[in-house]
Amino acid sequence: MSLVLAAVCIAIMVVMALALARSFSSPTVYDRILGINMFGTKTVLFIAVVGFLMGRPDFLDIAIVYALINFIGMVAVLRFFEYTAPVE
Amino acid sequence: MTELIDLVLLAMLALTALKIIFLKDLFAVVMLFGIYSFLSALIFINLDAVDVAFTEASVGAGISSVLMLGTLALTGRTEKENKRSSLLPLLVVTVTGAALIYGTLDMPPFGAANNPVHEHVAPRYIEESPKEVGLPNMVTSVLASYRGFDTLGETVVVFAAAIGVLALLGVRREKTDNVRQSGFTDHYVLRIIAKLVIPLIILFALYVQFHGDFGPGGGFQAGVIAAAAFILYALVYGLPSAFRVVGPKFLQGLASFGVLLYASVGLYSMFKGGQFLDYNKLAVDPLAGQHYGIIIIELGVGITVFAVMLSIYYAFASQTERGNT
Amino acid sequence: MNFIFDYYNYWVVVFLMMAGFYIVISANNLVKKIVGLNIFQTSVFILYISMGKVSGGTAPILVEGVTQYSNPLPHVLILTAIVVGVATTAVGLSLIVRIKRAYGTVEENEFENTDDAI
Amino acid sequence: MFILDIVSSALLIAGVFFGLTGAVGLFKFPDFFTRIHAASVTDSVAAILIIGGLLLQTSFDLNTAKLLFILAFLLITSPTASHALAKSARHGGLLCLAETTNKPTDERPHD
Repeated sequence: MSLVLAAVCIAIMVVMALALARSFSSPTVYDRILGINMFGTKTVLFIAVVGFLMGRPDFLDIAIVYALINFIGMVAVLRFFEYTAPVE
Repeated sequence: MTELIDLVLLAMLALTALKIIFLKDLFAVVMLFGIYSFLSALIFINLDAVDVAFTEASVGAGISSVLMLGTLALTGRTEKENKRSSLLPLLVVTVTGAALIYGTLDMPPFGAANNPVHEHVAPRYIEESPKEVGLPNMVTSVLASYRGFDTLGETVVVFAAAIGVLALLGVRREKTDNVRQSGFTDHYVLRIIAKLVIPLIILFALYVQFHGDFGPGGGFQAGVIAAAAFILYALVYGLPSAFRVVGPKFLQGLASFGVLLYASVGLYSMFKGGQFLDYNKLAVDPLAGQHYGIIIIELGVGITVFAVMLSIYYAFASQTERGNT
Repeated sequence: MNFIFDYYNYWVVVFLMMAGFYIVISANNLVKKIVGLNIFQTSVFILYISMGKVSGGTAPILVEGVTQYSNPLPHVLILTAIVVGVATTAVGLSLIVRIKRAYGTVEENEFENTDDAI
Repeated sequence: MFILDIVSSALLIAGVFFGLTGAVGLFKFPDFFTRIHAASVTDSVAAILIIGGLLLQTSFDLNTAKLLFILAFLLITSPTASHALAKSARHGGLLCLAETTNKPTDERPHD
């Protein structure tokens, strides 16, 4: 079982790396935000899987915080982006 | 497995830092800084520091990024082309980095159990704190009980920072008769979902506040999460609506109340015949006294951090809304 | 090989520190300087937490049947340092907002052209 | 227990598969609105499958409740975030592929 969890863990890290690469080089600024959002949701799953892999799944609280902050950060980015959008 | 995860995460962290150096779009810089904080919090989890990861994820990634975004809205989002040569800074950085790397060679190897760090007070904390304080979470016992004086200092520093920000920026209350439309007026889905999510976040903040003795969490984290819920409300529904829910004046009172609550526990224990912040004297049974003391001071920390973070956000957001009409 | 595994964590931390330091001394924009300071700060946090790690240990929250815990002391120090760090960041950012209002710019090399009146 | 483990592994692997396809779609799809589709749709399926797989490994205690909370929260917020992002992009004047090929003017879409 832990073999499967380890494999899943590595695969999620690959997805995270891809999302990070998307946010590094993106055609539009919205793609960057999209990559960052995907990175955030994947880290939530990553923490959950790592908790089970290490045998201490009682740290799922941190995954909840990630989900919360990811959502609030996303809203904040969109909100302040509306203010900053006109580039002189 | 731990080493592998550590290595991959550190590599991502290094790449993110490199990317931040070369980006000129400050908006992207701040978003990548949010990712940087998230990644470092993942490293903290991997290195067993769950409480620290909790704090970094909520404070570093959440509040810092939001404040930086608010500043960018006022100062413009592109960095101007730098005409100075970057050779000298590069030289300085290389020399300093080489010196530091030379210094690390004298450090004890990473992760060894007999490093000097682990042989001073740490064994006592690990072995005695469950008996002396009676809490399973050693970080909370050290933070609130053994180093309670230090934590009082940190709370006062946070409070002082709020005073500094408010003195520099101030919160302008807009008159109620000419409230501009602010917030996401046309994002109906977002408005409904925010209404649904905010109670959940506040509930979770209360859970973190009172479960911090047994799992990761505590006053600092809970205060920030509760502030994040109200920040979400202010972002979606606009600042004037948020002022009607929690006013800036009320928050200033709340911030000082938290610090006073913390300090009054210390004074009360002196009054009962112990030292300052000596929780053993708070009740007949020392263990119960420790428990009362920790719950009350964590509450004080939580209230102060909540009020400070929210007033700092108010200060920045009212500048932004005023500057962009 | 063992040598690398003993120290790579510290080396990456030094690299991150220097990345933050480079941003602080070379960037022109004050907001970017604050980001650089924060990167530097976070790398110091990682250094402390790395020192507190014990191989084979687990998080310092008591569970039955485990005797090897990581060192809780660095965790406590860094936990409060993070909160104080964000508080000082907020003060720095509000100074930047005031600078923008007084001088009309947040680029370091443009200050020379304005006089000292606030 | 053996069957539960197999089902759980299958769910986890399926979830990771969807996560990977979403990440590939982030690079392969031609314009922003198709990319957001790839990312968000596979994202929610991956979240359901992976957390479902982990749920089978808990023993119905506090962790189960926390996992369910995470799942519910992700299912509420992540589509909302994608929706808000797409709407902002549309508002900010981003065109989808069909519009850019049919009329190459830069005019802002009225919504």
